[in-house]
Amino acid sequence: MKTIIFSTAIRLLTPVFLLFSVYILFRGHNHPGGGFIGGLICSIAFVFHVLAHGPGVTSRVFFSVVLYYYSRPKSHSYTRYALRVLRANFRNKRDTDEPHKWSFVFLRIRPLYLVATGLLLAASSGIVSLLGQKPFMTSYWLKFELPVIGSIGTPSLFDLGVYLLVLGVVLQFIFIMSKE
Amino acid sequence: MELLLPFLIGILFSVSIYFILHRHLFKLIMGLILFGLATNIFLFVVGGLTNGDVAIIKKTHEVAVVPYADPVPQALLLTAIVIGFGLQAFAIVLIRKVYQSFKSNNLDDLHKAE
Amino acid sequence: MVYLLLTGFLVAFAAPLLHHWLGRRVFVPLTLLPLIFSAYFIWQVPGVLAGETVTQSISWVPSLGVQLQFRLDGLSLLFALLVSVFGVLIMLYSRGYMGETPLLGRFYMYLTLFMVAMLGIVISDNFFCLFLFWELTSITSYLLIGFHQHKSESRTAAWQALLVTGAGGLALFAGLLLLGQASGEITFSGMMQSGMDIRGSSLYLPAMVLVMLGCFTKSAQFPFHFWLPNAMAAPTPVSAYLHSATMVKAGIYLLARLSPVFNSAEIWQFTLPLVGGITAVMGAALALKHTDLKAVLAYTTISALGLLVMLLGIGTDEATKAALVFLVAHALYKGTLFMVAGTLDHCTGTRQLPLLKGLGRRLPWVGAAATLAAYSMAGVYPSLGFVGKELLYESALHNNGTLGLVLGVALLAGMVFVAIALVLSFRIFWRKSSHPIALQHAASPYLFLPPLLLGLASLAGVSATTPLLLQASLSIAPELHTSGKLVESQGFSLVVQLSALTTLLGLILYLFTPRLHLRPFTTQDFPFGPDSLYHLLFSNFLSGSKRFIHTLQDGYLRHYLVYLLLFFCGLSCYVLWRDALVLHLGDRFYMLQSLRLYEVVLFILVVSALLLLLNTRSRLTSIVVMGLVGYSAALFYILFGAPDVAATQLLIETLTVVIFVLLLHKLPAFSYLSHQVFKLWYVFVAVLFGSVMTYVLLLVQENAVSSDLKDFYGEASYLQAHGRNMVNVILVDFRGLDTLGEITVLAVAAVGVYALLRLKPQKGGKP
Amino acid sequence: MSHNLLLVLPLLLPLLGAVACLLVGQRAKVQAILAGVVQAAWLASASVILYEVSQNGIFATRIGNWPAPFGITFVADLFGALILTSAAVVGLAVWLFSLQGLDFERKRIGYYPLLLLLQMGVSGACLTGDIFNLYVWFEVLLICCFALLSLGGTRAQLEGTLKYVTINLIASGLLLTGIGVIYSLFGSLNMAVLAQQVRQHGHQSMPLLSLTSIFFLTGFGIKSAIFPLFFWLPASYHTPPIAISAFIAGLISKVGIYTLIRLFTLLFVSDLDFMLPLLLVLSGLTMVVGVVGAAAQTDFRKILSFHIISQIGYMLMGLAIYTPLALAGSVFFIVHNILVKTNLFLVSGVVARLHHSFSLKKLGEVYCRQPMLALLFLVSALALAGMPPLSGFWGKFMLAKGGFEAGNYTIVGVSLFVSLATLFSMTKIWNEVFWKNKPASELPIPESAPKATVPTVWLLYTPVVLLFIAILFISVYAEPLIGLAQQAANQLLYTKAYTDAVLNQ
Repeated sequence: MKTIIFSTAIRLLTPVFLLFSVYILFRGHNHPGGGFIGGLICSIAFVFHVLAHGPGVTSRVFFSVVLYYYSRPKSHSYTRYALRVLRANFRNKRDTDEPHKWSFVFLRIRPLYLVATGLLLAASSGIVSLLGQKPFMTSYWLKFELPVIGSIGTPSLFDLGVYLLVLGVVLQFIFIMSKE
Repeated sequence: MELLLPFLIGILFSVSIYFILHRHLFKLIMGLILFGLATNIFLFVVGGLTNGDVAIIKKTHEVAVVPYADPVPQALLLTAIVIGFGLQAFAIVLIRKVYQSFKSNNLDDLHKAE
Repeated sequence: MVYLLLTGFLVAFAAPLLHHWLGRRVFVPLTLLPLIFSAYFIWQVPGVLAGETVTQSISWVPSLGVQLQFRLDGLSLLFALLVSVFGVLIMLYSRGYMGETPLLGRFYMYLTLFMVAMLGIVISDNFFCLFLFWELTSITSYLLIGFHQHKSESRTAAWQALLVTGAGGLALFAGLLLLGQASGEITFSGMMQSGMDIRGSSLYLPAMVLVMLGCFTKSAQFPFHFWLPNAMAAPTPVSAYLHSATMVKAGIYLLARLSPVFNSAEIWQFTLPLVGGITAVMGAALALKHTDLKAVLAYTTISALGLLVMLLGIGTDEATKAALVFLVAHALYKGTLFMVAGTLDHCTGTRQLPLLKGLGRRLPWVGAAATLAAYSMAGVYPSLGFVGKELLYESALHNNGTLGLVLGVALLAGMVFVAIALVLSFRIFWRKSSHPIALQHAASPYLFLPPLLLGLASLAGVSATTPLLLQASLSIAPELHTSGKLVESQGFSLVVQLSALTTLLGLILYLFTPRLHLRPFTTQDFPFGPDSLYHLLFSNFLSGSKRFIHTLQDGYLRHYLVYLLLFFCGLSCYVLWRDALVLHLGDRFYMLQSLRLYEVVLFILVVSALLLLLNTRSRLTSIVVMGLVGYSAALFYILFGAPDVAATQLLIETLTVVIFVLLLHKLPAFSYLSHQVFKLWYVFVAVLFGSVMTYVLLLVQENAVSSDLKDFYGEASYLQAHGRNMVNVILVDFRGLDTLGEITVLAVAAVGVYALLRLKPQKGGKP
Repeated sequence: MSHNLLLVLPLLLPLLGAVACLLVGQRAKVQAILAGVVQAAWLASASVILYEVSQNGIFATRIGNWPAPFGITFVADLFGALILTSAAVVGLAVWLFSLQGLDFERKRIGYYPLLLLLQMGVSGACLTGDIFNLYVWFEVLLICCFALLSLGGTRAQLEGTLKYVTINLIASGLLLTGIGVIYSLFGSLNMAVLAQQVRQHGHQSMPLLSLTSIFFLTGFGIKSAIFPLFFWLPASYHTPPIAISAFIAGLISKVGIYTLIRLFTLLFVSDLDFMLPLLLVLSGLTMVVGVVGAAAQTDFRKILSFHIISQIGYMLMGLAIYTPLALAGSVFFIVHNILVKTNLFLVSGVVARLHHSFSLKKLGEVYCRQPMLALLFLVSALALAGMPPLSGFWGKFMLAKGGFEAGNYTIVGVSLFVSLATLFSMTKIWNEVFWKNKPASELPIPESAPKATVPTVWLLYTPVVLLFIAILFISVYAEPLIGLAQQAANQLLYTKAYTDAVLNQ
């Protein structure tokens, strides 16, 4: 499966899929779609990415964040320090000839964290109403409508939770299984 | 189609049960998946088939225009499909693990723990 | 009384602790307890003699009628005194007998528990209160018989005793329930007063039979007697206390208690004397065959219990009195003899009769105790046993219906008693012997004082207990008019002649005993005896259950599935057939006209895919075809207006195929497994299940109703829930909780799969 | 506390606890603490619900604020609240046991979140008033059981789980189809509405209703392990570690029987003339087969597993007799059995931990070496066998009395025989494990086996003692629970209070 054309196509298509899945997620309340379908589309994008590039690459590209920093020497002002750190992180350029050592934090988003977050979001969208002495999962809607997305309320939050959870679950499956 | 589908479902059920009763592990998992599929379609058909519209309220209306499909079985079905997916995924992994652990694809080798 | 019992329980449970603190002196507080009991009951004697009854009641579980109701009348007091006075002596005796064992605390705990439970039985007025204590005595007896838990015969004997008495207990339970249901009363006193009209009830007979079963097992009546000799595996104080004097009398007590209710029934009048008679004769006969001291005593106990049951069955004035007198006499002398046996065992290390010789010189006090008890046992004037025997013959003579039976049984049993009494006193202690057995140690006071006291009581107990015995007989048979004396002295009457005859016969029997072929007795002697039957039943139950469960639960998943599918199909078919649920397919044929071509194509596609699936041997083909079937299902959903479902199905099918390919495709090739032998059978089951489902579906389609839910969602979905896609609104709002559960399932699947594939525990994975 | 919050707390607490456990990653100790907090809170919320229901009667909350047939309603009646509370007690005990009684690896990966989500499923199944929602919670239960049973992946576990999975998936399928049929016939999923409809014009669609009840009888019959459907239970329950099997064995099949009782008192009441005799026969067979199966076993846990089946028979018997007293007996029996069965499993775990075996042949001498443990076992075992005045006796008493009053003499006879056979098995364990001397050949203990230190043993004993106290409490102070059980039975048989609470908020 790891032909060059396939992997290149996948690399190009993945962001499109991701955008499309988010679109599906938010239009779901009025048109076919919703959290499940959105989450599944999104995860299928990643599934193909995993199939094309292997789980290691996918998780490095999409699910890990590397934050670079160094301890601020006295000579650097705060602004300068902040700018340098920002540049290092965003443009991925580090001046290696600097006297100080760069260190980094490596954050990996495990799929199970996504699962937990999704579950938490879904549950807390219901808990909101408990605070207002209403039954669990009573919906609250914003008074105004957003362009493209439409009206926003706690059910949308719930749907988002479903989306994240489905994504997390499928990723968990795929990561583990492709390592087997 | 309302008359044909029950028979299709019956055939699906029969085939799935036949697979489940097979002593080949691979057939067992296929049988389970087919069984899930059959129950899902059963749920869909028993909820009533409409050749009418989808269960979506049109832009121009505030309430749905009859005839429209009953959304309840669809919602139940969606839930059931996803639940079924979770269970089946687990079952597939389990069977894979059984393969590895027992080095056999014969279900009849699995009666020692009792 | 309640506080008394409560204190008893507390002290019992504290016994192990006390043992921990006090060591062997633990017996001091534990002897005090029955001493207090005795004092309390003696204090109650005058009142009860005056005809009063002491009652006490504590609400416990009123909604079920189970109350702690206690009532002390003559009969109860007699038994209570027996239990508590005896208790004092046994506690003292145990101090001498048990020696130092780490489990001494537990021994005292069980013994005290038993004592309290036994007291509970005899003072309970409520049926279920009695039953509670009844079962408690079974349990404590179990624990005490198995006290030497490392010996296999102790364990077996304990188990046997528990199962036999437990079975009887359950019969009793059912009997009491029925009795309560029939009479509407749940207390004995209430039933005596108002519930006597239950004789007409249809439950009367079953209740009586069940109660009798309970009593017979507890009191070791034929054919349930076999547990008692085996129970001699218990330490001797236990044998003396539980298995001769008190627990086995619980059945007698209950029979006596209920005899006013039951004694008018023919079956009662018939069964009790018969069973009692058989037991008495059999016990006496078997006693002669044994050489083990405790076994001999056990069989004579069985015989005596048989006599008691017989007397209760006769139920006349004299018989009742005779039963009570004999009961007390037996408890006293048998207790003494057991203790003597224990002392001999302790001092000489053997219980074999032929070995025990010429002990009188060296154990004079023990010998004295044995002799005193033997007097009573032989029924020699002026012992309590003598009075008992007199009354026995008198009741036999006054009742023509059962004259022959009672007379015969009494003669035979009495004869054996005399002989054995002679063996136990004269031969062991006083006859000169050229080879006297060596003593390991002398008897401590703890070992000979209690039996001596008890032996004295059995000799002197006549006058002391007479009023109480009379009062007790009143509470058994309130309508009987009794005179103030137990025995009307009639000079040299027939009764006295019979008594003398018995003694004479016994003497002759004694002289012949050495010539009886004595040998240790085993179950092989009676291949169809109750004990052998019990073992047969026991082992057959075990092996039968093994065979049965290995046939049923054979480890093959397929078989289990077939059972449950057949269960489902069978019941469904039965209901369909019973209610004559017929399809009206003919009315619906018109629907075929609206069939669209692509629907038919889809149908054919799926069916042929399934056919292919059945025939292919390639794993990859199977996976592809499965995917095809799944996608076709998605098409169905699209066709009938369910785009969300269709999309979900499509995506999920894709994922399933991916998972399949990832996990199962690359596995090494395994052998193809054919299915030939039972193929047709499985095809049948599969087709049956499929047909049932089809039929049900068609049937339900004809009876479907339109739902309110659909209308409501159609109206409310946009206006109240801000969404046009009803399915999605149901999923996230109307029935959002379903979705919460559903995503939980997914989350668990993720965790489970992760754990399953990643977790490599240490070998075995023990707890 | 408002009912809206109170009723969803048992659901939300374990859910949030599980989320927290997942978020902290693989730190077993943190997870353990989180889980413990949740267990305590769960027990508290369940007790408050029980208190509320017993004081103020049935109450409900409409999830999402949608009126009854359109949204999902959560209802707490006494029956559900009782089961929930006893589940919470057991949950706390099992959590305590897991601190020392489960290996580190399993605790690191998955044990705590899975256990918590399982409890969430139990809460949902006990409280929901919607039949499809019930199905969903049962699936949550089911997959948690899958995952827990296979957690660790030893061969025996895999084998057991595979059987469990296959049979239970078929049961779920039957339930799902049954729910579809119900929706098609009545157009509603709310159990209170369905109950009303069945009682109003049930007879018109009665034949189909009894047909539907077969789906549910089979489906939940499989989940509760009644006679010809129980095979998965002895095949799987003895395979996982005790900290897992104690909870599952103690609780899950009782949730199945809980649902059967709920459905057959609420919905499927139109064809009782056929169903009750059928249930009676099934209950008798379940009892006997279970107890006979237990007699044949020589493994501590297998004996206990088979006894679950026989006791399910008792619970079914109350339903089959269908009088308030007998039903109350069933309710009491379920509560009693949850506590006692879990405790016995935990005792077997402690024994195995100290003596490294579950086999009756290899064990021995516990009576002398651990007298405390012997006492704990003996009381629980006698309670199971129904010795008075322990808790099992009260259940047996109510069932037998109810059976006699209803004239079902045979089943009472059978049940009494079964209780004798239970006594047989329990004393068999006692004789072999506690009294017998340890066989000499088995004396050497494997070197690798972890030595049980003093704090370890203490922690192992604590949950057993906790449950022991609970058992003694409901034994000696039985009247309140019996009263509650009788009220619960009345609520079950006279459904008006239930439907009113759901529909007329």
